[in-house]
Amino acid sequence: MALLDKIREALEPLGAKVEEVRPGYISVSVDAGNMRKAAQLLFSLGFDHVVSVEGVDWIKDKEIEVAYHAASYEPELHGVIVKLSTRIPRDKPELDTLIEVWPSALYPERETWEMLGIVFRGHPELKRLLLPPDYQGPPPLRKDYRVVEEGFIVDLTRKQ
Amino acid sequence: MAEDVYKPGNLLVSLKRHAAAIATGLRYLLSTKRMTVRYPEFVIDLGEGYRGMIRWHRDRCISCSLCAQICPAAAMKMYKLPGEKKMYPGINYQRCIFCGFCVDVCPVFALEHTPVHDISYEELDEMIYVPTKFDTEWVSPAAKEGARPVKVVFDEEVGLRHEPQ
Amino acid sequence: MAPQPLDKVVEFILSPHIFAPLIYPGLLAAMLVLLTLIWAERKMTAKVQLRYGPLYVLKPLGGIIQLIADAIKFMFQEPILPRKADKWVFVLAPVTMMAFTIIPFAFIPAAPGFVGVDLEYSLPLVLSLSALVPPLILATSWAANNKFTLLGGVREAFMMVAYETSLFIAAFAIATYYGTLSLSKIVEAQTVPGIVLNPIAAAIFFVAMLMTASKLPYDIVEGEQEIVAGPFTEYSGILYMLVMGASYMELYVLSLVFVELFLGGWKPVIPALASIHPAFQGIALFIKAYLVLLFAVFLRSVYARYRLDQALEIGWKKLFPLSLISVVWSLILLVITGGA
Amino acid sequence: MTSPGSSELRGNPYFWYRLMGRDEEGYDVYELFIGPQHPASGHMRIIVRLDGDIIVDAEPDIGYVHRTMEKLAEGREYLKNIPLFERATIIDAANITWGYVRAVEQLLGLEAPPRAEYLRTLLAEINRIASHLYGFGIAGIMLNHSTMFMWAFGDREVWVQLAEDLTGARLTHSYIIPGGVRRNLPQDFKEKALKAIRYMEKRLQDYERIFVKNPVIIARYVDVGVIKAEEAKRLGIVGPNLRAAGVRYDARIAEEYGAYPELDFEIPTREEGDAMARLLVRIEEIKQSMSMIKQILDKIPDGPIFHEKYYRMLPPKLKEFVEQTGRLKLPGAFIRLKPEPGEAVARVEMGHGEVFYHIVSDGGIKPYRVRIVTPAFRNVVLYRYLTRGARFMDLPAIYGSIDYFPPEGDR
Repeated sequence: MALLDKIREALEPLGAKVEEVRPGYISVSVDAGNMRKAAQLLFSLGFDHVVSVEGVDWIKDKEIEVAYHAASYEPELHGVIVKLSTRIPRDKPELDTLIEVWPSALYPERETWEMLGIVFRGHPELKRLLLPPDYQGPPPLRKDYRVVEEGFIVDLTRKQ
Repeated sequence: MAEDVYKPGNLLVSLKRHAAAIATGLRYLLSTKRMTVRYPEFVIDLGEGYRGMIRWHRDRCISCSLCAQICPAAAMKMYKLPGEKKMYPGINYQRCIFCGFCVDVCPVFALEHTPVHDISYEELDEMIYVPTKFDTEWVSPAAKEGARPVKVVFDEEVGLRHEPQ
Repeated sequence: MAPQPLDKVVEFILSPHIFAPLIYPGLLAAMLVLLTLIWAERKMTAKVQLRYGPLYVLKPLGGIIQLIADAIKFMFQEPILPRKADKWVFVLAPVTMMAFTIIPFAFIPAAPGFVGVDLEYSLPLVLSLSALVPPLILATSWAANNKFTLLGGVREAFMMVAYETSLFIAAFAIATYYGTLSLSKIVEAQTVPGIVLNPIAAAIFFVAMLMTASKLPYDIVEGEQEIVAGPFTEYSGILYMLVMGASYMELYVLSLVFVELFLGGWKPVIPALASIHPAFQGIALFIKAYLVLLFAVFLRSVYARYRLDQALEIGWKKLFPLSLISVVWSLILLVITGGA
Repeated sequence: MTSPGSSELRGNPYFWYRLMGRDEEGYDVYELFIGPQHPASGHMRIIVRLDGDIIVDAEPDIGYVHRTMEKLAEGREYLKNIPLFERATIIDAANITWGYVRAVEQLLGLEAPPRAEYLRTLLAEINRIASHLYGFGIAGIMLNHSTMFMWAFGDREVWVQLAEDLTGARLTHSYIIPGGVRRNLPQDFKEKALKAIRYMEKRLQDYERIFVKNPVIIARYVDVGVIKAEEAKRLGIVGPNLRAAGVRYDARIAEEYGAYPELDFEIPTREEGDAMARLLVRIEEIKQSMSMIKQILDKIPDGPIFHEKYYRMLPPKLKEFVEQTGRLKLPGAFIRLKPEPGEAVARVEMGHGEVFYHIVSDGGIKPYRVRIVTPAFRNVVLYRYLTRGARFMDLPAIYGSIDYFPPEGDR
């Protein structure tokens, strides 16, 4: 059975939307409450580690998409990445941690907490990692934190 | 290669390894190879193709501003100078990362790389090249003060050889 | 017709009691060793590593006076006293350390009959004096009141007990064979170099010497990758120069002892040289000692650092039993050959 | 000579949580702050808690060179991000940007011509050797073996020089761009590369004598910092550190990108999982890379180095220049690449391990979100895992052996 079908069969009972974005890149989106179950199912299918935990701030939808990219060290699953994602409200970004399923999510989850302000319930170490310990501003990877890029024109005629 | 070679051996093996390490050290102690290029006395001739300081030719420039738009470090900017109709590019060497995108995107060869790379500055302001300052030849200060140019030659025995020219 | 008092002064200076501790093999020679040895160490390491090393201070001679430049720099640097340090100990310990490395020169014979104070027990005395340095390193580490110095001090304490025992036993093993504890008599009695008679003792003495002076592969006390500079972390300026110089001085003292115990002391390799002028004998000792020193510092470019527990294991489990074996070996030799 | 420490604790990747409260439980813990400015730890701090000589916990405190790359990338056009990401791992610039370019190419629906793929692979392998040599040198100086440090950095210069001949820059090549590469192979490159390979082969034997087989190194590295396959998989370790634990995984075989499917190479693995195994895997990889460079130079096909779609936009005069000099000119339209909305992921094997990119595009000229996961960031957990129960002096040995590169971890 093709891998995609296997994943469909396993995860669709949870109400997951499974699609193949590109060859070797499968996207699975579930409700926030089903994340852990979906993760466990993916783990049992052989996806034994998390490559990345990240958030995408869809500010227009007032939602944050939290995505776990899982992959496998097993030779038959080489070259496949599964994105397990969920959307949670922007103003109350909370989610259960998945480090029990994937210990490799430990540091990426910590980083996602720091950069997007997503609280992973049950994570033992939600403290600053990359930013200075006394950083006060909004989570920097949210879209309402703006970085101003300079223009490419300097007008020296207007000086003085 | 036997698997257990990289394990602690018995006294004899270990003495042999000690001897081999010391002998290798002594062999290098007595050899005449050197890797160092003694820079202020010798300067490597980088030759064609090296992405060094950027030379701008005012006469060729068509003020298309592509170079300023492509600059990933915001080093290259278009300057509007008093008394000039057109805008011309200037560069801020505090920021330039020598990626060479500006040179590659210039459609009229107004920008080109020079092999000069060893310019130093005393003040930060000197590193900003407005168009009036930008259109000059680059000269390596070491070369100007009589450093001997050396050429890098690949060599099987010493890796890189630096041959005086 | 030189005036009488000047003759007296020259005679006074040339008398072994003054000349030995102050000029050779003592203070002046030691300073020369210090200055050139560190340069040679850097130069040799650079050579192995395909670099140039110190070059630009007196370029025609390969930068040989680099260390003088460094010393001047240290002299004019501000010696910083940490606020929480025990100031008296912090300052006095390096000074005392240097003193204890210099005093042994009074007892080390430099040529036949040429020694500051000729003692029957010069060997144990010299070794004991140099064994006074490690406790002072402990003192510096405690006085500086810093986490890294403290760890360095603990390391020194562990190392000290591991090597001193083997060092003493190895030295006594060879002395047993000669039947004397006087360095001059040991040299006189050596017809065959000690290293041939008792290579085990020589090897142990050399390794323990490296441990004493914190040279690679045993520079554990300074372990800069973990503990910055060990006990010397807080030192700067002239005090830093003293603590760093002390380990080289110790190495010099021990290598003189090594040469006198195992390499025939001042006896030149070509005996004819000695008959030209007695001074050649002193020079022979110096050259031998210097070669030993060069080899000891050369090892820096070959080795990495052992771990503390591994060094202790080497000290207690390998050197110590071997040193006992070397004593037995000496006794057997003594019985077979009937003594020197 | 194994490091002491409870094996029960070692087996469980969560054990440090339980150890967090050790102070209150009555243990005496000596806390040391190693770094961020320290001879052994560049730009990062390791908070070490010691019980005697045994490490209770070594907490990596990273972020001292964090440059907000993911955020900056959101504000810049696709092309401009290449020199930015390069700076995460400046010693391995080709590999780290290749992942990004692959993801962008997927979004754009572009494919580089075969010759360009070969040239990318060539530079990637040169970079891999240089990166491993850098790691070697750091591993050497961590144990105070200054000769290894100088030799590795000196010999790295040979490969850096090769990369310079190919790209015009020593480290920040910005060579791989969407649709191809920026320069063609220089005339005498093959000859030079073969000389460099023969030289390196000789030097590796000397490395072996003075460093790898040196009894001091064997004492310091064998059975130190052991991680076995099962734990490595759970912790998501990548690169040579993973392969030294016996897991045969490499993005080059997993993703089959570039010219790798056409090359004959092996993925070296070892079973021991200790510091020595990690070192040996890297040496073996250097040898493999050199064999790959030889193959590439033999097999490289002729043809264009840049995608037709953009090459066509160049005026004839510029095309002529490109043909003559082998140095690519970029069309002005290239500044504002505009992919379709969607997302793409790409993985590339760097010297340190696998780098992962995830790009979300909203159809604009700038990426909506770029996620980079660098190998160093994935390996940072090793500090906690490997050092637990080790002796304090094992810390530099372990640090050196895992080849951690702080700017890469911090991004």
